[in-house]
Amino acid sequence: MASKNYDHTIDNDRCKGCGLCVTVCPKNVLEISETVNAKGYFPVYRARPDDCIYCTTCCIMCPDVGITIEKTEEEDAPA
Amino acid sequence: MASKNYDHTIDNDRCKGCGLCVTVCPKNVLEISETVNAKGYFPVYRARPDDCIYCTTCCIMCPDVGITIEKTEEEDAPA
Amino acid sequence: MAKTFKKPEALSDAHTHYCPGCTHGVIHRLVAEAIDELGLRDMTVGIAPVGCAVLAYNYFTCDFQEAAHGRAPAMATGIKRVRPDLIVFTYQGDGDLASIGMGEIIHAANRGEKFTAIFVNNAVYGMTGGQMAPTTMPGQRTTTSPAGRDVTATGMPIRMAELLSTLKTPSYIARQAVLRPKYITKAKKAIKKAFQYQMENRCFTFVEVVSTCPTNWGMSPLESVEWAEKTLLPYYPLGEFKTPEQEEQDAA
Amino acid sequence: MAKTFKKPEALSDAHTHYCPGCTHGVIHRLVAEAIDELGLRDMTVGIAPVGCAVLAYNYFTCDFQEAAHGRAPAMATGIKRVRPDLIVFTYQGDGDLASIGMGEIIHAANRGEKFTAIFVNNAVYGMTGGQMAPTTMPGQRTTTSPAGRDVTATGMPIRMAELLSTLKTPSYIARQAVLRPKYITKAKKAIKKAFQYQMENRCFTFVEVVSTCPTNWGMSPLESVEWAEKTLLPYYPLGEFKTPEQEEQDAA
Amino acid sequence: MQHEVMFAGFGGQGILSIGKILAHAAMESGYEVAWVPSYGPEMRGGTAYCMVVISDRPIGSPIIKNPKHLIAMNLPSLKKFAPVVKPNGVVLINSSLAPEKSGRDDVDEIRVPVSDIAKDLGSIRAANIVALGAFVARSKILDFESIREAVKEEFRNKEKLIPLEMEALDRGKAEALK
Amino acid sequence: MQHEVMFAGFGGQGILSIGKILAHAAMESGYEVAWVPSYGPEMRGGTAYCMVVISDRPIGSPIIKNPKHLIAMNLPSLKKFAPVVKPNGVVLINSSLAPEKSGRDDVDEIRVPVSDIAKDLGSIRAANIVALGAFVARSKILDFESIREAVKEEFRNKEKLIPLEMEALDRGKAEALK
Amino acid sequence: MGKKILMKGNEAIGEAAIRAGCLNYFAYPITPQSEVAEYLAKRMPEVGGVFVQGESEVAVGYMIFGASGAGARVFTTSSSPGVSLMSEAISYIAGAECPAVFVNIIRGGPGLGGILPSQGDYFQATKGGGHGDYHMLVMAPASVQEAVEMVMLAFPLAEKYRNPVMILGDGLIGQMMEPVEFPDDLRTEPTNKDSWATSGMKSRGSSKRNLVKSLYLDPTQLNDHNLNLKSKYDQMKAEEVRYERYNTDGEYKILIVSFGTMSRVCRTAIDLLKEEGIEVGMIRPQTVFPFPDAPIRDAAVKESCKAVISIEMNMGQMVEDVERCVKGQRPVHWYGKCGGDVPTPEEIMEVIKERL
Amino acid sequence: MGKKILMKGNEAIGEAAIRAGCLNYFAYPITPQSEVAEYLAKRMPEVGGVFVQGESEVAVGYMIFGASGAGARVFTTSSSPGVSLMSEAISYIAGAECPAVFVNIIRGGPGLGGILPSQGDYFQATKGGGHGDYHMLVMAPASVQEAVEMVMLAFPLAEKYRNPVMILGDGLIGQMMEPVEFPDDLRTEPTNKDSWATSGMKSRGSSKRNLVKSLYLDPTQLNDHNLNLKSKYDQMKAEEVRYERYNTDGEYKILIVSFGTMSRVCRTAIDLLKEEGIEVGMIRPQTVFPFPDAPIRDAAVKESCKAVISIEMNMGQMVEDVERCVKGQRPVHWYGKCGGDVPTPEEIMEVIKERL
Ligand SMILES: Cc1ncc(C[n+]2csc(CCOP(=O)(O)OP(=O)(O)O)c2C)c(N)n1
Ligand SMILES: Cc1ncc(C[n+]2csc(CCOP(=O)(O)OP(=O)(O)O)c2C)c(N)n1
Ligand code: SF4
Ligand code: SF4
Ligand code: SF4
Ligand code: SF4
Repeated sequence: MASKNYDHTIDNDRCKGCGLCVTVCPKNVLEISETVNAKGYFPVYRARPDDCIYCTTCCIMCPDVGITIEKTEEEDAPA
Repeated sequence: MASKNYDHTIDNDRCKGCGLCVTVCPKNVLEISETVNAKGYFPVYRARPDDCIYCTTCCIMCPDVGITIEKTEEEDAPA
Repeated sequence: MAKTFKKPEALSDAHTHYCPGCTHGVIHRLVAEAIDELGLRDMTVGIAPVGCAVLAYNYFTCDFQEAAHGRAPAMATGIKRVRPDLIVFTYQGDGDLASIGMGEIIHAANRGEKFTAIFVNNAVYGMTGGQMAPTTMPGQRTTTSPAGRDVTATGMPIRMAELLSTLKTPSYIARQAVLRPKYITKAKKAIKKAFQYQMENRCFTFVEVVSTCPTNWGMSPLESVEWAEKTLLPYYPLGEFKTPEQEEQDAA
Repeated sequence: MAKTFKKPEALSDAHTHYCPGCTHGVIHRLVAEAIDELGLRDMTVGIAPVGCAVLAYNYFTCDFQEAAHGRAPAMATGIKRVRPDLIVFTYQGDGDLASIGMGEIIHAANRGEKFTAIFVNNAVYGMTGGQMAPTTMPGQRTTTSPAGRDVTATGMPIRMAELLSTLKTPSYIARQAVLRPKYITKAKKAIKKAFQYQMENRCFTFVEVVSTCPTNWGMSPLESVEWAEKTLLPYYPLGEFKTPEQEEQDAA
Repeated sequence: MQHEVMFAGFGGQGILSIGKILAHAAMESGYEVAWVPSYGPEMRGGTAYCMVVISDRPIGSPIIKNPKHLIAMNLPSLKKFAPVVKPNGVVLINSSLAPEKSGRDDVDEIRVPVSDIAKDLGSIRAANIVALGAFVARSKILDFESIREAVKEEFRNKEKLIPLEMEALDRGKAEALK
Repeated sequence: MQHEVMFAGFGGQGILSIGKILAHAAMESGYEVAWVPSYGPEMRGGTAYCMVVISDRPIGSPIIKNPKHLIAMNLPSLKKFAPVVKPNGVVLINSSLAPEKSGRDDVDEIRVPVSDIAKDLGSIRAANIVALGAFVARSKILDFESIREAVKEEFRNKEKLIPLEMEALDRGKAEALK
Repeated sequence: MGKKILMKGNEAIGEAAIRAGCLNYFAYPITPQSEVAEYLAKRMPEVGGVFVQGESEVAVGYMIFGASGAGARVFTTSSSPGVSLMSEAISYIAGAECPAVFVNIIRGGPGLGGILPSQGDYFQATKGGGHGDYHMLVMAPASVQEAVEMVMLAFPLAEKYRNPVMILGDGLIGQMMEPVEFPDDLRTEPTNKDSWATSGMKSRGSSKRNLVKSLYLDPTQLNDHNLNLKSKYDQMKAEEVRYERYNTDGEYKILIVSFGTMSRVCRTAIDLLKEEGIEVGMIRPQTVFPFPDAPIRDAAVKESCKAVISIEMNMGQMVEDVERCVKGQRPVHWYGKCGGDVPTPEEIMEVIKERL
Repeated sequence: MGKKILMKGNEAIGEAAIRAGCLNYFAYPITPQSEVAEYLAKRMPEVGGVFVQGESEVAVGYMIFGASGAGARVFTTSSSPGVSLMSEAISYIAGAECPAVFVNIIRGGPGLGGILPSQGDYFQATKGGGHGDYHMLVMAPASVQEAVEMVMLAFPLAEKYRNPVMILGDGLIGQMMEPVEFPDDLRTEPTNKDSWATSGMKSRGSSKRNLVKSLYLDPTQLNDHNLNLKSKYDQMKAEEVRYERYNTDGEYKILIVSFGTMSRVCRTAIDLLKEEGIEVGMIRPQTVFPFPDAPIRDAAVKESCKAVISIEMNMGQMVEDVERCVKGQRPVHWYGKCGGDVPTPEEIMEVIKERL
C-alpha cells in the first residue's frame, strides 16, 4: 500500500503531550512516552508505526503542529 | 350634557404653538393664535369652545402638558 | 365620555427646553403618569441620559441621577444591586443607548438587571445638532450623512427591541410610539407594565418609544408625525417582542 | 487515502505558549491554512486580542497589529477603511469580544465592515486565570463564579453568532468547533469561506469557534473535549446562521 | 477703533446669519473681525445671540461683556442686553415684537417694526435683513455698499431671493434715516 | 540575619505552595517574611518560581537578584538560577528531572530524586514536599517542627493527605541528612 | 489588632474593604489585580455583600457612580489600562461629589505594556487622568499591611470629602504575600448621606428629592462649583498630607524621595550605605495627592543635604512635584526604571554615590 | 497664502487637515466640536477621503490606532469627556509609536460640566491622561488662523516622532469665526512608513512582516522601550518648544504666562495697562508639551520683574509647570476661572494691579 512512501514525524520538542492525537488515531498508533522532553512534557511517540495509514487525522487534531507527514518518493502505480 | 361641568384650560405660556393638539381634536375646537407669547411662540386657543366635548385628546397629545381639564361641580344625573 | 386631565405629580411645573412639537415631552408625561398611578414617586430614582433629555431631572420630581453618555444602564445596575428596593428607570436617546451605550444596555439586559429602560428612538442625534444615529433610516439626511444615510457604508438601522429580545435571559421588551393619541395610549400601557414587572422584581424591562425630532428632521411638528408614521413605523414595528412569561421556562 | 501534512507558511516556527491540549493552536492553524490556500499572506493584517492569544502575532508570519482588550473590531475598521485592498482579520476570545468588546463587534458588524472576525468561544477568561465570561455555562464554576454561574444574578450565556445574525446588514455568520477532526474540517471550511467573502469585498464575516481551556476548566485535554461536546455544543449549535445571499435583497 | 455689535433674538430669526454677514462685510472692507455665537442647548427654543467684533488692529479678547451696539429682535433680548450696552452706541429695537423701550437715555435708540416690514415685503424671514440694513445705515459702521455685497454673497446659492433681500436692506436703511 | 530562598520548576509542580508553606512556617516562628511569586503568561506552561525572604528585621526590598538558597525542581530552572545563588547557600536539585550539576563549587549542593521518591510514596504530586523537607533539614533555616505544622495547616482541608505529606517531609529530611 | 496572617496583597485589600464596612464591589478582571475579584467573589456572599463582574471597566466606573450616588459604600480595583477606561467616570464622580474608592495595582505601560510592577501611573493618578479640574486623594502603600490600613482609611476619607480616593499600588503589592493584621477598630459607619444621595425619598423620610449630577450649564454656577471643589482639594492639602521620614534625624548628604515598593528598595540601600558610613535620608510620601510639599522642602534645605533624588519605577513623574516644591534650593535628580525590572538596592547605592 | 476667508474654527480645522494631506477622519459628535465632523462629512467625499462616524470615542480611538498602524495619515476631534474615553487608546498609540493627531476642543468640566470654553484639560493633555510613561506633543492655538497652522504642522510632527500630537483648543476657538488664510505650501507628503507600518508585505514590496504593538512582557525590553520613548520626549523638549513673547522687550513689573483663548484676553489687558503706564510682559506657550521652561525662567528673572502670574481658564494647572521652571526665583501666582465665564480684560487688569 501507499503508506510506505510516506514519512510521519513527531516533533518531540513541539509536543506538549496533550494526548489528543492518541485519542483520534483510527489505528491506535500513538502513545504517550515515559520520558520528559526539554519543556518538561511527556511527548507522544509512534508505538505501532507499522499500523499507520498516514491519514493525517493526528496532524489535524494536534494543536501544536507537532506532527507532519511528507512524501518520501513517487507513489508506485496503484497495486 | 356633562361637558358643562368641565373646565378646559390652555396654559398660554407653556404652549409652544406646535399645533399637534389642533390636528388631533375630533371637534376642531382649537386654532393657533396670531399673537406671540412671552416665549416668542404663537399659542393655541379654543376658537370654538362650545364644540368641546372634553375628551382630553388634546391633553394626551400635548408634549408640554399645556392643556388641563378639571371638573367644576358634581355632574347632574345623566339626562 | 368627558374626562379630566392634569399634570402628574411626578412631573414638576418647569417648562421644558424641548423644541415645539418634540414628543420627548409626551414620553416624560407617560413615565410620570405610570409612577403616579403605581405610587412609586418616593421610591424611584430616574437616570437622565446625555442627549436632549439631559435636563430630564428638572422635569421629574423624584430622585434623579445624571449619567454619562450611554452609561445609564451601568449606573442603574449599580443602584439596583445596592438598593434592590428602589425603583430605577433610565431614559435614553438612540445615540446614547444604541451607539455609545450598546455594550452597557446589552449586558444589563443579559444580566437581567431589574430596572426599566425607556428608549427614545427619534432616528437622529438631537442635542448635538442632528447627526446620524444607528437608528437613522436609509437615505435619511442628517448633518453627518448630508447625502442621506448610505447603507453600503454605514449599514442598516439597528432595531434595539428586536436585538435585545434575542437574548436568552428573561425580560420584557416592547416598542410603542407617541405620534398620535392612539399610539400614546398603548405606549402608556407598555411603560406601566414595565414598571409593574420591576415592582415584582421580575426581569429587565425595556420600552422603545418611536418619537420625533422636528428640529433636526427639518419638518414641522405635524410633518414630523406623518413622516415618522410613514417611514419609521414600517421598519420599527410596534408591539411586545418578549415577555418574561415566554422565557422563564427556557432559562430555568 | 494517505496524505501529506505540513505547517502552513502563514504560521511561524515558534512554539506557542498555549497550555497542553488548548485548541487555540488548532484555530491558529486553520486560519493560517486558509490564508495560504487563498494566497493572501502578503496582503493580510491580523489583529491580536488581549487574551491568551495576545501573542498570536508571534505565531503568524503576516503583518500584525495588537489591539487593546475588546477593541480589535474598531482597529480592523480603521485599517479596512483606509486600506480596503488589505485582508484583515481579528482573532478574539469571548471575554474580549463578548464582554468588553460587545459594542465594537456589534457596530462593526452592523456597519458591514469588510473584515473577518475569528471568535474563540472557550466559555471562560483564559489568560487572566479563569474568570466568568458572558459565554460561561449555567452552573459552570469559574474563579469569579466559585459556586457556579448563577443565572438569576448573571443571566444566561450570550450566543454571539445568533445575536449578530439578527442585524439587518448583510453578513456571513457561522459557528463551528475544533473539538475533534470532524468538526475541525468544517471549521476550516467556514473560516476559508469567510476570507473568500472578504476577498469579494462582500460583507462582514464572523466565525465563532467553540474551543477548550483545559487549564481553567480544570480538566485534562481529553476531558475538556468531551465536556465541551456534551455541555457547550447543545447550547452553542454549529452551522451557518447568516449568509450575505439571504440578506442582500432585504438590505437593498 | 473697535466696534462690538450684539445681535439677539429668538432662535430661527436669522440672528447668527446677519451677524455673519456684517462680519463678512467688515472683513472684505479690510478690518479684523471675530464672530462669536451662542451655542449649546439654548438652541432648543430660547434666545439666540451672537457678537461681532470689528477692529482696525488685531482683536484681543473676542469675549465682550459691554458691546457698543445692540440689535434686539425681540422683547426678552432687549430686556437682557439693553442695560449692558456702552453709552453712545446704537440700540436697534424690533418694535413689531418688542413694544417697550430700552430705558436708556445715553444711547442712540431706534425702533423699527422690522417683522411687519418683512411681512409686507412678502417674507417674514427677511426681518433680520431689514434690521441689518437699518443698523448699518444708522451706525455707519461700514460703507453700505459693502453690506449689499455681503448679502449677495450670503445668498449666492439662493439667487432668486436676492432682489427681496436688497429691498429689505433698503427699507431698513430708509427707516433708520427717517 | 536574612535568608532568601528561590523555588523554581515547571508550572504544576507545586512550586508556589512550598514557598508559601516555608513563608508561613517562618512567620509562625516569629520572623518577618515576604513571598513573591512569578505571575502572568509564564503560567501557561513554562517555568514557575517564587522567592521567599525570611528576616529578623523589617524586609526592605523583597525583590532579590541573588538569593541565598535555591530549590531547582527541573533542569531549565537549575540552569537559569544556579549561577545567581550567593556563595555558601544550599542548592537542592531534583535529580529525577535534572540530571546535571549546578556547576558551582562554592555552594552546598544536594541532589535528591524527589520525583522518584514521591512516585514510590504513591503520589508524584508530593515531590514538592519531599524537596521542602530535604531543603529545610539541610539548610536548618527553620526548626523542622514548624514546617510540619505549616504543612498540616496547608492541607487542613485535605485531612487524609496529611500522613502522606508527613512521610514525604521525612523522606526528604532523611535524604538530605544522608 | 487581630493575629498575624499571611496574605496576598490583593486578597488583603479585598478583606480590608469588608472590614472597613464596604460590602459593595464591582470590578473587571485584569492582571495583576484579578485576585481581588476572585477573593471577593467568594467572600461577599459570606458577608451578605454585593459582587458584580462588570462587562468592562467603563461600565464598572459607572456602576460605582450609580451605587455611590444612591448612598452605598462602594469600591473597585483595576490596573493601568482599566483605570484609563475609568477616567471619564472618575471625572464624573468627582464632579458629582460622590465618595468612592478606586484601587490601581499598576502594571507596566504605556499601552498593553507588561504585567509586572510599575509606578507609571503617578501622573494619571495625581494630575487627573480624566478631563476637567478635579483631584483624587491618592495613597501609595509600601507593604501589604499598609495597603490594608490605607484601604480602611480610604472610605471615611472619601466620605469626608465626597470625593474619589485612590489606592495606588503596584503589581508587587498585589501579588506579594506578607503577614497582615486587621485593625478591627478602624471599621467606620458610613456617614449620613440623606442630604444628597438618591436613596429614595421614602427611605430617608423626606419630601425633598435629591439630585446627583455634574452638569452646570450656567458658567457662573459651573465656576462656583469648581471653586467649591477646589476648596476641598485645598482642605486635603491642609489636613491629609501623610508621609514617612527615614534616617532624616541626623546629617545626610542626599535626600531621597520615593514611594511605594520603590521606597522599600531605597530603605535597604540606605541601610547598606549607612554600614559604609554614608548617610542618606528619605521622605516617603504616603499621600501622593496631596503631596508633602513642605516636609520635602524642609528636608531638602537641611544644611548637610547637597542634592535630592526622586527615585521612581517610571521615567520621571513624581520628580516634577519634587522640583516644584524644592523651588531650586537644591539640585533635584531623577532615577528610575520601569517595566517591572525593579531597581536593586545595589543599583540605588550606585546612583546615590554618583551624586555625592 | 490664499485669500482671506471667514470661517468657523471647527470648519477651518477640518479644512486644514485636508490641506495638510490628511484624508482620513474618524470621530464621534460632541459639542463644541461637532461642526468638524459635519464639515468633513461633506468635504471628505469631495476629496476622495474617508469619513467614519464611530459608535463611541473609545472605538474612534482604536479606529485611529488601526488606520495609523496601517500607515495612513489620520486624525480625530473631540471634546473633554470624549478625550477621557480615548485615553487608553492614546496610551496604546504612544506605546506602539504610531503617528496620529487628536484635537480637543475643551469644554467645562469635570464630568458633564458644561459646553462653554475652558482650559480644564491642561493636565490631561500634558501629563498623560492615560496610563504609563508617555507624552503627546501638545499645541494650543489662540486664534482660528493659528489653529489652522498648528493642525497642518501636527501631521509632520506626529510622523517625525511617531507619536500622537494633540491640538488643545477650547469652545471659543471651535465656535468663533475669524478670517483665515490657508498656507498651501505647508502640505507635506506622508513620510515613508515601510519600516514599521502594517501596510501589507506585497504593497511595500517586502518579505519582512511588520508588527504594531505595545506589549513587552520582558521587563528589560519594556524598560528599553520606555527609554526609547523618553529619548523622543527629550528630543521634543530640545527641538519643538514653541512660544510667543508679548511686550517683554522693555522693563515689566509682572510676567504673565497664559495660553490659547485666555492669552488673547491677557493681551488686551496688557495693552490697556500700557495706556495707564503699567508695563506687563507675557509669555504665551504655543506648545504646552514640551513646555517653554527656559524662556519663562529667563523672562521671570528679569531685574524689573517682581512676580509671575499664570492665568488660565481652569482652577490652576499650568501654574504647576510655571512654578517648576521658575524654581523659586520669583513668587508665582495663579488666577483663573472656569466653566465658560471667560475672564474679561478688566478683570485681568485688577488681578495684575493687586500683584504690583
Ligand atoms: C462621551 C460623550 N460623547 C459625546 C457627547 C456629546 N453628545 C451629547 S448628546 C449626544 C447624542 C444625543 O442624541 P440621542 O442620544 O439620540 O438623544 P436625543 O438628543 O436625540 O434625544 C452626544 C453625541 C457627550 N456629551 N459625551
Ligand atoms: C482594558 C483591559 N481590561 C482587562 C484586561 C485583562 N485581561 C487580559 S485578557 C482578559 C480576558 C481574556 O479572556 P478571553 O477574551 O476569553 O480570551 P482567552 O484568554 O480565554 O483566550 C482580560 C480580562 C486588559 N488587558 N485590559
Ligand atoms: S496518521 Fe493517522 S494513523 Fe498515523 S498516527 Fe496519525 S492518526 Fe494515526
Ligand atoms: S378636549 Fe377634546 S374636544 Fe376639547 S379641545 Fe381637546 S381635543 Fe378638542
Ligand atoms: S432637538 Fe429634537 S429631540 Fe431635541 S428637543 Fe428639539 S426636537 Fe426634541
Ligand atoms: S489558559 Fe486556557 S485558553 Fe489560555 S492557553 Fe491555557 S488552555 Fe488555552
